[in-house]
Amino acid sequence: MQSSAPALLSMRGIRVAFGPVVANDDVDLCVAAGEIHALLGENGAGKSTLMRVLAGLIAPAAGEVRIDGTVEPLGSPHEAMRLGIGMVHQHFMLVPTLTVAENVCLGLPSTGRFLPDLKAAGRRIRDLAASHSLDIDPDARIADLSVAGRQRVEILKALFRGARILILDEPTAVLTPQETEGLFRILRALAAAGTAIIFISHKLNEVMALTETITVLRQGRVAATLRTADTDARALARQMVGADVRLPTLDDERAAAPSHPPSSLGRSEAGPILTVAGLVCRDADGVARVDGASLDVGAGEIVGLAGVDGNGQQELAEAIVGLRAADAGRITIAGEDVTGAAVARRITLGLAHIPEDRHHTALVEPLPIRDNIALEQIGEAPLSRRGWIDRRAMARLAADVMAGFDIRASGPGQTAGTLSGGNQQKIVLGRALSRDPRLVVAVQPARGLDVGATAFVHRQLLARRAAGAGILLVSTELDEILALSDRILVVFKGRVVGAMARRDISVERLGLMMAGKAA
Amino acid sequence: MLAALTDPAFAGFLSATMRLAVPILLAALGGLYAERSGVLNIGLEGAMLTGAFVGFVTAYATGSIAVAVPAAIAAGGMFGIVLAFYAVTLGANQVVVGIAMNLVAVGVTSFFYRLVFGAGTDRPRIDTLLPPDFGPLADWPLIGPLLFRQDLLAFLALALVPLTWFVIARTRFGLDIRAVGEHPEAAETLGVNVARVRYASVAISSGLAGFGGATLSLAATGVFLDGMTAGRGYIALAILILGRRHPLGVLGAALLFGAADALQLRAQILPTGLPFQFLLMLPYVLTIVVLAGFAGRGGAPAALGVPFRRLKKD
Amino acid sequence: MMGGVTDGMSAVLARLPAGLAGSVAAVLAAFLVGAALIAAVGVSPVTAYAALFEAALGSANGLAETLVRTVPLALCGLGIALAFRAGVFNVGAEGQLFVGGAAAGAVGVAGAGLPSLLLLPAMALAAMIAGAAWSGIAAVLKLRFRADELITTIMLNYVAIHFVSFLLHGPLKDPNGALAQTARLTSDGRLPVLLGGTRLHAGILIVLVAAILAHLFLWRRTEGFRLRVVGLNQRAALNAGMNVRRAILIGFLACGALAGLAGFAEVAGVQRRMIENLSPGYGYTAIIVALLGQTSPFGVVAAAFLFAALQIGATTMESAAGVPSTLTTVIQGLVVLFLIGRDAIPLIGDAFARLRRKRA
Amino acid sequence: AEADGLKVAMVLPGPISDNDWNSVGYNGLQAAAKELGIEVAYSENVSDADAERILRDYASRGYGLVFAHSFSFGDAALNVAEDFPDTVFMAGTAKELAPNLGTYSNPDYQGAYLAGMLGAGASKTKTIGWVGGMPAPNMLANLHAYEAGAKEMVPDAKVLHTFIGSWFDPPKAKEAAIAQVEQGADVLSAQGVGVIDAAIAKNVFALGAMTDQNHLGPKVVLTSVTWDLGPLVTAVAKAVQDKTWKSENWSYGIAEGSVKLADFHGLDAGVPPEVLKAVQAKFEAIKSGAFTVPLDTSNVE
Ligand SMILES: Nc1ncnc2c1ncn2[C@@H]1O[C@H](COP(=O)(O)OP(=O)(O)OP(=O)(O)O)[C@@H](O)[C@H]1O
Ligand SMILES: Nc1ncnc2c1ncn2[C@@H]1O[C@H](COP(=O)(O)OP(=O)(O)OP(=O)(O)O)[C@@H](O)[C@H]1O
Ligand SMILES: [Mg+2]
Ligand SMILES: [Mg+2]
Repeated sequence: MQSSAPALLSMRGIRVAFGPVVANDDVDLCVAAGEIHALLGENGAGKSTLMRVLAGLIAPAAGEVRIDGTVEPLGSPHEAMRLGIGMVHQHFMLVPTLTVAENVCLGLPSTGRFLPDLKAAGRRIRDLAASHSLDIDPDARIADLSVAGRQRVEILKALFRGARILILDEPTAVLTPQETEGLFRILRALAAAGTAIIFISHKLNEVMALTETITVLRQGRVAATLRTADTDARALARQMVGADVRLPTLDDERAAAPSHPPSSLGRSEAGPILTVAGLVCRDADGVARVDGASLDVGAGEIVGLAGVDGNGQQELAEAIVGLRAADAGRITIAGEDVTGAAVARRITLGLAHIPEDRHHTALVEPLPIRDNIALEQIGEAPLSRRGWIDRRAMARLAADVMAGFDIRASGPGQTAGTLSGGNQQKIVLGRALSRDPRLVVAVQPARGLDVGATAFVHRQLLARRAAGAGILLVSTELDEILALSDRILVVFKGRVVGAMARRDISVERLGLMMAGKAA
Repeated sequence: MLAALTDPAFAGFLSATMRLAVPILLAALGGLYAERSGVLNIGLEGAMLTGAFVGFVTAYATGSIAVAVPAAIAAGGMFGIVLAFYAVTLGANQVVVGIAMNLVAVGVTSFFYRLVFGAGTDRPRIDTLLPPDFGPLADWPLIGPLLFRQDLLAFLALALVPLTWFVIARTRFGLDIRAVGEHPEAAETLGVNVARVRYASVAISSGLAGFGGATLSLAATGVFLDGMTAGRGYIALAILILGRRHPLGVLGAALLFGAADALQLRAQILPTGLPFQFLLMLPYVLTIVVLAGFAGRGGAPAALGVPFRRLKKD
Repeated sequence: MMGGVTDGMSAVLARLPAGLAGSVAAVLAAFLVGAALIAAVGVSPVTAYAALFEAALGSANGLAETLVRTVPLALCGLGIALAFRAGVFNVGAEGQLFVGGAAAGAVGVAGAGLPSLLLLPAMALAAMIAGAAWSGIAAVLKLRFRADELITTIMLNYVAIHFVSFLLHGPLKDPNGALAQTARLTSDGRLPVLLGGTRLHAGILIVLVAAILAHLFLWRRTEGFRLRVVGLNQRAALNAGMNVRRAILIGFLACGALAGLAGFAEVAGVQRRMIENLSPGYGYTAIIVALLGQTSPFGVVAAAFLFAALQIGATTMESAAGVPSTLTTVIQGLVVLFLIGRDAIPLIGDAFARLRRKRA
Repeated sequence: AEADGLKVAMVLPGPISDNDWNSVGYNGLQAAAKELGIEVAYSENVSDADAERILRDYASRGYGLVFAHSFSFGDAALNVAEDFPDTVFMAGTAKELAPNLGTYSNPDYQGAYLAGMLGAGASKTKTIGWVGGMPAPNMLANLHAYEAGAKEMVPDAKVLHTFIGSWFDPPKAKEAAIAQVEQGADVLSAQGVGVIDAAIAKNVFALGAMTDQNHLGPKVVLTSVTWDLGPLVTAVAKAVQDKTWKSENWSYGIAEGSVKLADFHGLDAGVPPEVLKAVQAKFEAIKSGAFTVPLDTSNVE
């Protein structure tokens, strides 16, 4: 990082507004060749927006972008690409029905102006992938790839276009620890070869491990620019939120209320709140995604289901909540066989679901917050009587949940789709937990959330546990599982391959089990 | 067996099948471009009618079908560009725009027909395009009636099937169309101009529908009559789905529909004892049955019907 | 889940035109273009439009005729709006109207002699059941076979019209007549006239009741809430324990029943028998009516009134001013296009701003 | 009510440019306008659902004579006639009349009988075709008379018929006609646009309907059964003007000189002379009243 030569990238005074929302306000950012630079900030702080400016997707209202010291008009993605800027978006920008090679050639006239030469491109992809140790088959269809595989394609797509500045927006949110390690290796190698990397993440330990420099955004403005070596995770969290944040763990909970060990609460008397026995779920092609999985969850305990993404945990959760049909096996909730039951019946028995995909499964984004909160209880008193909706009761419920879960919005009438991810997740959480559920199935409940919001979600889950609910926590984040679980189960290729009580937890053994190497 | 294949009645049925299929095939192939790019072109009916009208007027004025067909295609294309302005630039509801445009097309063609030819009652007509004489080829079993008793426009229509396949599957434009129909955001971030691709697709789409309409007024009959497309544009939409938005599938579905229509027209002459209304229903019922039978899940492009808006600053 | 071409349509709902001033401007713009075309045939636009307004709104009789025309457009429009709210793109109102009309006609003829208070409800009920059943075919095709309703309902329209034609040439035909129509209804099978000297019949009251009920259903009933949620996001609805298939079915059946009711109103209020050409495309126009009314019940009624006035005024414009009636089709289409096109105004502003900036 | 002369209106179900039913009506109206110098107006493409309103509209705007030119406008005319006793209405082939509602029949079936004779006589295959839109009474009358004429000329003649299910779908009508040719028909009765195109494509004779349609296929349209509504409209208007009008069935057929066979444009060379003679003789017989063409509107099949 020589200060004499102009930085590879320098952004100055960037301003972007969406109507009344100022997403970026006078933002400066400098990144040198070979540097890995972290961009931090709460949900909605303006990170993605700033990067979209760089990628030519948004024209800023003010400010300039210099590449190698020259002011560049970033009018279009094409222009950005020509300048060597490549972006790996938070939500992958890949066409699932096309092959890797087709995706790579898209919008790239150099691979053939009128007739793209996919064979030649495939060869170049193979070479490029090999030289960066990326495992990629150019003829594979994107839809058939794992999440990590798609991410590799995204990186390769950028490299194929000659990216010198590589932006990664929350790349690790969807990766397993092993995959994250793999990604980091790739990124370090790229940086060593001179690529400037901008890395966005909410996981502070990753930022500490990977990056050299950090820019923190708060409410659209730069709050600080620091060298990674000069700071630590706690200080960073404070920079982002403006106050101290600490993620709660089960141990705090136990320390606070040692009198009744909740893990045994109710378990012996009433039996487990959830049992799954020999569950099999096949996908449209007949492949068993869940292949004889068995588990149970008792009242007052958090069971963490760990596993590498794509090992059937999502399908397992969907089967438990009733979004997916079981092809074999048995599921009971509170002792009742619900294997073929409708979702509504399971909800009546005390099930609450915090789905992985809040945009499409949890929320009806065009509807107001009020309606989203009422979604599961609309058919019951007090929200309705004889089929008539009591709008005052609906407003009361919304007010209660919004207050209890600290949902920040202009009011209960605001459309759910216009909220930040964190606030959206609080609606999902509030709706699920305010019903006093006996069983909570929480899938990746903190994905994409900033530290503050994550802490909030975790506290709420712990509170539910203390109130006697059984919780199945499905997560690919080992940290999350380790912090919250009474017991940990490991899922591999659709089966539960191992179990561990909290006191016996060994991270190494967990890792081995997740890789299918040991029982 | 061969005797059955060369039976004149069967041969007549086959050539009628092809004739009835061609206008719908053209419109459905057009629909394919639009739908693969993510735009639902309900306006096929109006584009067909526009093509039938402009083709007719041009042929009447110039006496040349070689001029009339490109004119009809161009007119259909213009219709498509207006539709694209709404569906793509304004992001309006594609069904509403399509239906409104069809309404306008019915009105405008009929209105201008009167403006051009006056309110009189002598229906102007043009000489229709007749099938060239292929000599003995026309008597080949199956192929003869299907191909060598058809006019040149039918050949063009058939040639468009492999051409469309090639464009969609092999060319950059086709790649762009597929990408834009499935994931426009991704395409846009990679530098594909989503709006431009969709404009082009909808224009081609409506242009081909205009071509299909022109076959009605130039080859099938030598006249133009208000609303003479009689719903063929809507049927083309069904054919498109039956054919799973694949050129070969579309050809198959169009031929199936043509065959059902040719069959019912022949069955009416025979003493079947069925009320003729039931025979008239046959092509539609068959379409529904086939759709329910196996084509129902035919994967629609993920972004079909969803307008795409570029991110833009305030 | 129930994928198809119509997925995502609901997302587009939000983008439909809103705001009265803009709507008025759009209608005016359509009339302006219409005026140019009128001038092209050598007629004074002022004369033509005067005739149009006079006919549609200028007299008690004109207003009555406009309201008479509002009835089928509004009832079909309400049905389509409800289906649309459930995420169901039912384009089959035309066919449902025909089978509804046929059922009403059949019951009306068979029940001749019954008192009005019995006969009329029986006819209405029969029409609603027939319309719903016809729509139900498309529902089954969607729910069981995943056949896209946009296509099946269009196809079913053709089938319905041929089927009704068969009935009217055969079993339902008036034995004393040569035409393909049922016998004429006795006065007990006719909807009462509300305003003497005009054709304004009680169907307009049915429209008002239907609109109020639809409004209450959508915004006050849990079933309506579920219907809206299913229309916006099926997966979230399923996750919240809602019965998605049931809501979709309700959408189909409500549309069929209301379109069937429109058939009843035409038979019992206007034609006084079932005829072969009961509708000149009400079911299709109603699609635009439903969407212009933003699928909100009162909006639909207002849009139906606008279109009715246009259509009524238009035919008189032809006969009184000599403007070809087809021009009115153009104006109707243009009204829609300009209404949607209002969104273009800011775009045009943008373009100008860009131009100016470039110059500067 | 109007003192300054009679205004006459006509409401038509289809486009006046169809060279068929609607053209006939329009031409009749214009002929009367020319003959009597009266003011006329018309509405085309009027659906059954709109008919009553438009009839009412004309009546309320002072038109003294209104033609409802469709068999399906009878109800509508009846309803309006009741409310406008001072206006005279004429409905095409209506069953129920009122003091101010008369009717006029569609006698083109008389010509269809001649067409049937001519067609069967000209046919080499003894098979002739007939393509129509919908089985409306006038179409059925036409078909039955055509059949009867054919049978008179050639007792073992076969008459094929098809309904295409709509009044205006030329490509469909053409295909229906082609199907008939492929079943052996070599003379086609064209009761809809498109049939003549089939005759051209298949090089068989076509018999036009309503107006002289030879210009649509100069080499194949042998002749046409024409119907001139001018004398009828003129006579009715005159009667209304003279206040001699009576509610009855005004029939202007062959005897009245309204229905004729059009010029053969030289194509009669392709027809055996004895056939032409027989047709001519039958024409005279009908004209003189010696022969009455049977009117049969029963359903087929
Ligand atoms: N297209 C848009 N239209 C309107 N507002 C937007 C749009 N995109 C972003 N915003 C708003 O701009 C602000 C910044 O959003 P941005 O996506 O940049 O946040 P972020 O820092 O990436 O958040 P996260 O950590 O959740 O990814 C937010 O308030 C957001 O609601
Ligand atoms: N059109 C929009 N109007 C208002 N806010 C928007 C709009 N589009 C996006 N946003 C907001 O911008 C922010 C950033 O969106 P982003 O795509 O990063 O998803 P997110 O909220 O971080 O959720 P996740 O990480 O789970 O995908 C979110 O808060 C989102 O609600
Ligand atoms: Mg972001
Ligand atoms: Mg995020």
